[in-house]
Amino acid sequence: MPDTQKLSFHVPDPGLRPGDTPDFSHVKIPQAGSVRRPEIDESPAEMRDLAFSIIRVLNRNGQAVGPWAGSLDTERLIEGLRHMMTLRIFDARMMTAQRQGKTSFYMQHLGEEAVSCAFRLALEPGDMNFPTYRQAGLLIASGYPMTQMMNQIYSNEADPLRGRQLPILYASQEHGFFTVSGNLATQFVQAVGWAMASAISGDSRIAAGWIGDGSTAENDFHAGMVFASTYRAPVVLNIVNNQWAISTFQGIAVGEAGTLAARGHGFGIPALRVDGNDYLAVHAVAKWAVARARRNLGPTVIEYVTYRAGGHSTSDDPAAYRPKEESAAWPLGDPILRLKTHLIEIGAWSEERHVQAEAQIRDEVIAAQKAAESIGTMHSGRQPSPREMFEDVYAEMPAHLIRQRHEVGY
Amino acid sequence: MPDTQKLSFHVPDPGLRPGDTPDFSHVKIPQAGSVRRPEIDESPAEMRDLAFSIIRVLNRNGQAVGPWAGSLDTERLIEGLRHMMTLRIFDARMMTAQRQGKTSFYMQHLGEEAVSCAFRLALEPGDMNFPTYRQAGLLIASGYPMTQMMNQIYSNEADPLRGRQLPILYASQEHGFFTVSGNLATQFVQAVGWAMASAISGDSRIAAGWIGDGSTAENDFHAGMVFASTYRAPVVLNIVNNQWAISTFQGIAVGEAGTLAARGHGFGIPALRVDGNDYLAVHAVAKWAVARARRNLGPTVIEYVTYRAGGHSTSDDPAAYRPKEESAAWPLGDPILRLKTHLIEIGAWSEERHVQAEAQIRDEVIAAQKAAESIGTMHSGRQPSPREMFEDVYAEMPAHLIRQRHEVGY
Amino acid sequence: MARMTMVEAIRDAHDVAMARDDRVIVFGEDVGYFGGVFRCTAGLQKKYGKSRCFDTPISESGIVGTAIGMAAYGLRPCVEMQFADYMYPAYDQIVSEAARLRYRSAGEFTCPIVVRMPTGGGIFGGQTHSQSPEALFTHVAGLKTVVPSNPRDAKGLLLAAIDDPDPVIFLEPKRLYNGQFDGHYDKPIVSWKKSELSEVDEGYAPIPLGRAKLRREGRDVTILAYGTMVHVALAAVADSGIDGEVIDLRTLMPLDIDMITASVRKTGRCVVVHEATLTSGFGAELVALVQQECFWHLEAPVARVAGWDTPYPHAQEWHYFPGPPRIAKALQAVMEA
Amino acid sequence: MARMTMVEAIRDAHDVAMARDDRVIVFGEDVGYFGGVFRCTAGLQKKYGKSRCFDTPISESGIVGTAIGMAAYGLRPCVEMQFADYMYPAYDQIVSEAARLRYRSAGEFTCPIVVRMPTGGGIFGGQTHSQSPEALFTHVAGLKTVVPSNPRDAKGLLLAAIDDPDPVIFLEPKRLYNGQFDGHYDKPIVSWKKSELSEVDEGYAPIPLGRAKLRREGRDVTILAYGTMVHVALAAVADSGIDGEVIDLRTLMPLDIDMITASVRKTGRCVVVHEATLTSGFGAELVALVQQECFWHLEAPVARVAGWDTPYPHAQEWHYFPGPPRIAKALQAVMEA
Ligand SMILES: Cc1ncc(C[n+]2csc(CCOP(=O)(O)OP(=O)(O)O)c2C)c(N)n1
Ligand SMILES: Cc1ncc(C[n+]2csc(CCOP(=O)(O)OP(=O)(O)O)c2C)c(N)n1
Ligand SMILES: [Mg+2]
Ligand SMILES: [Mg+2]
Repeated sequence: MPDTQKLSFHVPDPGLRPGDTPDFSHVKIPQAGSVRRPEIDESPAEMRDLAFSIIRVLNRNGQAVGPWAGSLDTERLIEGLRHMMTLRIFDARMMTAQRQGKTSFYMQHLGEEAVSCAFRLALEPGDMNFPTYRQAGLLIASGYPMTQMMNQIYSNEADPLRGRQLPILYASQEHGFFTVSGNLATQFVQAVGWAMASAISGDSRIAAGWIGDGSTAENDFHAGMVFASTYRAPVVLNIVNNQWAISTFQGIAVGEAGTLAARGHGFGIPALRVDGNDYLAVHAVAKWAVARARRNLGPTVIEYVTYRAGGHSTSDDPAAYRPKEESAAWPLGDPILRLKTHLIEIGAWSEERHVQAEAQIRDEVIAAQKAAESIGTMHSGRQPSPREMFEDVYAEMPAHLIRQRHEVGY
Repeated sequence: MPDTQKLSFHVPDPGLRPGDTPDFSHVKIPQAGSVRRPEIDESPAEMRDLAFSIIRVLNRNGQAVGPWAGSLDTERLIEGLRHMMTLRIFDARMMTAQRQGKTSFYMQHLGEEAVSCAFRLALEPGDMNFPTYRQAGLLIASGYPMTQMMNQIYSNEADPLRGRQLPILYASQEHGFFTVSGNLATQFVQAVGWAMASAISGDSRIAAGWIGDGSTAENDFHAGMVFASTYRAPVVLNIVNNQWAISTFQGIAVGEAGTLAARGHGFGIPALRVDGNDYLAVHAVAKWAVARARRNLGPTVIEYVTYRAGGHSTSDDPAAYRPKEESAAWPLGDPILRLKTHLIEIGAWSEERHVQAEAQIRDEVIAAQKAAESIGTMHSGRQPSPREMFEDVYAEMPAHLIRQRHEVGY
Repeated sequence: MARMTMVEAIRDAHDVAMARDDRVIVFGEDVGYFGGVFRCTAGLQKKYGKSRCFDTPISESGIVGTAIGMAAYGLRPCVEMQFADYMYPAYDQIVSEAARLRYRSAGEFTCPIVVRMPTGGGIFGGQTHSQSPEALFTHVAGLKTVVPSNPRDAKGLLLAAIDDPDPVIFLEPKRLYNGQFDGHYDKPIVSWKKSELSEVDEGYAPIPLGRAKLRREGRDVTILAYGTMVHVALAAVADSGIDGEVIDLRTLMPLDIDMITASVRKTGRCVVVHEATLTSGFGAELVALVQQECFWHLEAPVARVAGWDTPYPHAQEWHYFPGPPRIAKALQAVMEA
Repeated sequence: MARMTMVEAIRDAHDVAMARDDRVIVFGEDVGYFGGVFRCTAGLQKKYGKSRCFDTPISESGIVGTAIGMAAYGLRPCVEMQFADYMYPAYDQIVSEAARLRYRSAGEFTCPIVVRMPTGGGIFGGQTHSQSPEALFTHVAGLKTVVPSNPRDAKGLLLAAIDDPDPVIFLEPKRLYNGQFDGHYDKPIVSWKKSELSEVDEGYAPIPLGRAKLRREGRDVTILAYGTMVHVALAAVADSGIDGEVIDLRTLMPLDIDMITASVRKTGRCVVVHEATLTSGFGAELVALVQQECFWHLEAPVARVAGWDTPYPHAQEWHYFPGPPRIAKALQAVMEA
């Protein structure tokens, strides 16, 4: 019998829009320390629960609690705090630089600093990240010179990418930072390929793939999962769920389906969900997954639950599509504040030292910026030669490109 | 500390190759009747178990048992048996016809007849299938004329597709059979789009997407899952796991990850696994999923566990990559034999009637074949005009195609 | 008659199409609530509801794939790729499916969809926000390819594209969205409202696909262009003082070969202009056709001015862009040949 | 020196490359245990192990995407698309990633991969086993595109492609895999072993990319062809009695424009031949270049003979295929112009 009921069309909706009062009561947040820590060789089928919870270490009082605590010593934590502070100040200055017309475009990490900064410390030299545009913390935390980053952002004469690439789409073989693509998700499966290559070569280096919540909808997310699963590639597959993809909330990518981490289950890949604003939790989970990969136990999916506190990019104003105060209402707090509180709580830090550190870092960033600007910015100073436009299309310039280069007069 | 252990590369392997003795002891087969039947509005999170088992109705003795039994009356079952027998005889004749040079290519359903034949009976007129090349049972079971199918296979003058399309890539709006693509997986997301359109239009018709085990690795599988999940589209997403994709066993697509059905979980889509060689089970599960879609409860994933008993196509010889006797060792048996046994068991059928039916169906198929061959085959008789080559590129033929057509002399 | 920017005209075309035909459905990334990153669909969700204008997951293949299914159902989806540079994941669905649905099913199923996408450079978007992939569509039988150069055409052609029974690729030069642009990037931006080309017919007024438009009569040389390059070509003509005849192709497939042929036979010279990379660009096809149809009238080789055969660079944008000086130089060369 | 079919020559090239360079890795759908549906990789898994030659999931994007990652690591992946018609899901990875890796990272990362794929018709494969998508690659800066026409070249060019520091698209005319074919489809198949072109140099003997090969000297007209069409063009020359000069381009990008120019300047006439659809095919680029470089030497418009602007049909295959009669007709027309 046909059921003659009419179908209706469902479109997920964040519910709250500009003017509404933000409300995150639907986000279930387990207590810090409450989620178990499996052995790294535990079978994926035995740890499905971890995709539906949130691993957290720092509690409200700034104490590190539970089985995931203790992956870093105090010195490293202070270092981590400085990385995050550096990234935030760097971002703020570059946002301003963009408004001043010194570059065409910028994307910041506001609220998400812990994810890339803490992850980086879990890697070894030689490991390779395949990042999106929102993981500059990987560079900061690995000591990549800020002036180089700014040279790239300004597309000036010293830009290591010779002015060819959009700002912030950095690349550094040495710092384990694969050339960032403007096309979403393509890097996710490339990371798997790199990891496969390492395994094929009997190497011990591993790879990390990165993707945003919105970008998990892209097809290459699937390709990455399939190949990682089939060949048990030594790769950590990072999903940064910052709740927003430009103007669309994560429900458009996730449906009302549970979690992005759970996508790992269909591939037999263990999947962990972690408080992305908890530096300690991010590091502990990353370390676990990295060890698993390095022990030849295969891929791990990690979903970082965080919040994009700023606009998508300098071209975006979130006031057009979400409540203004939503960012402040985000229940997982601010990663810098939380780590700072923890360090103070354990007596390793103080408000004064924080203020001092902030001033010092600001000076460092400003110095870097001055150095970069003394070379040039987008529209002033020394810029890369138009000749650069024709280089690196191929290893050797073919005749037709030489002719074209001559036409421009170089 | 870097763990200096060397990585090694893992490639899944079927283990058994030509010359080895087939062994399916790793395939866990639950008893018929043992898997529960949830309410159609049960929450997907509550029925994850169903993706890791196999729903079966017919037991070894040919009895229909358990909560999924009883979805069809005896008359319909006999009809179903005839559909499967028709498909098998049709296939056998076309395989021969291909060897005789009457067509360029053919793909058969040997061993998988239950899947498409039983599924079709769960649909209503107006519903739309987006099939692969291995669901001709959908046409047979909906009364599409066999002569038309053969005209298409022979690319003769009466070919409804005017000789343009590879054999067996049928298309029939009226019979709810979307034009089959040569490109794998593209139809999976199109099915979701059709279902979305039905919901947008306040219609009551639903769609069914089809895909093979190997093809689930394609990117558009993901696109289909994402859109079905986000918009809760009224669609049944069918995965036919016949263990092989040309020469690669299902482990290459699935990894050692559990089941293909479980891929639904990451999308909050309920996923059922069913004995694809059990006509009753296939129908019962299909009916459940169709009802769910029609009640606006959204998509369902169904994985049919079956076995490709023949070669991939007429261009393929499986003796090159799998043990010869593997097909006979397949533990879920033959769908026709199993339904026949059941019908005999319940006293609705007999060996004599079976032999009779077989003879009668063979006559029907032969008559259809004669009718088609009286028009023409691939290389003899009446063929479509070369003029047809230029039609239907666009609704209206543009000037440059008219010029090109004139050049051919038509 | 109202004066509109190109964005407004595109929005208006959507609005008119949706109002007159329930089957018209609009979707894409950020297209629903927000109204598109270039605002081309702003207001549509509010007016027509979430069932007819909605946001999608970031999956170009999913967008085009579902649109194809919807078209097969009987709807008329008009979808947006956020940038043409991001259409590649959908390329399989466009080429293997949309383009061949009618052909392979002998008309049992058809695919009346429109795939809109912003193209071209001029916004310092670098290699992934600047591409002009028209040649990747014109090579594919079964597709129509449209490139408007002004608000008036954008509206009329989009209406025709939505009505069209076949899949239409609708390329929108993003540099023209919010203002006129003639390639003199160092001059201040000129509002569309100052141009007659921003006078958009009210209501339903489609402009048929397949007809080019003469933008400037001239006797010396025919210039074939489309999109942004029409204006750049006009500027080059003005700058060079050469009496160029500028044809705005508007539709690349089907192509208005008659207007092209008549013009080149008259002028005896031809320069083809586009922003996409030179090699295997659509300009190659135009040259091939022109030399075939007008060989005995040609007094000089047909010249091409196009993007260099490199990815679109970021900082060197204006060295890459085939601006008025490069076109003027080519005009000169053709005149002197 | 051994006589080989094209399949054997390709297999041999793989073998030689894998033996001399550990970094060479071969994979694709059905490529491992079975050795490929056309058998081009048969025996490699057995010889080099599952880590260096393996089967993949059916995901063209995954195949090319992982190959890119492997190349960035330092390996030299040589992958197979089962048919060129199925490369579209990988097109984004090829165009947006492989082609631009070196450029966008200023050489920090490079992409020495080879993507092999069988192209062309002649096996009644219908619209999804017959395509020739070379123009979709030649338009993309950063890619090299190679099309061998015989076993000898197939081996040498594949070795060079694998060595190449940049991504190479390697198109294999499937109609030539197992025997010679000159377009006379009604004549019996001629074994490769009867042709000198099947004499393949032993061991490591790469043939540099970017050099065309003169297949037949002639005075009347230059014929530009590649892949299967080289042989069809030669047959057309024989059939027509016109003294055609046949150039086998071998590499479309970079193109041996010097040989082309010299020949056309000599003959004054040119016919361009390919199997892909006419409009925006690579032939358009060739015509554009020829008329640019040889305008004052041309005594007739450059003609194109190509596949019709339709999908590749199944039953009408030989009406679609640009066989010797159509080429001969074009030669005649060009001579009479
Ligand atoms: C293939 C492709 N499609 C669309 C875009 C445009 N785009 C750039 S960023 C973005 C949103 C990504 O959201 P998410 O993955 O959540 O990352 P986030 O920005 O939140 O870090 C979109 C749609 C693109 N860059 N590439
Ligand atoms: C995009 C694409 N890639 C590759 C192929 C070649 N191909 C045709 S069928 C097939 C195997 C499909 O296996 P599966 O999905 O398991 O379906 P089955 O044949 O078992 O029914 C392959 C690789 C194709 N048709 N399309
Ligand atoms: Mg996000
Ligand atoms: Mg299969």
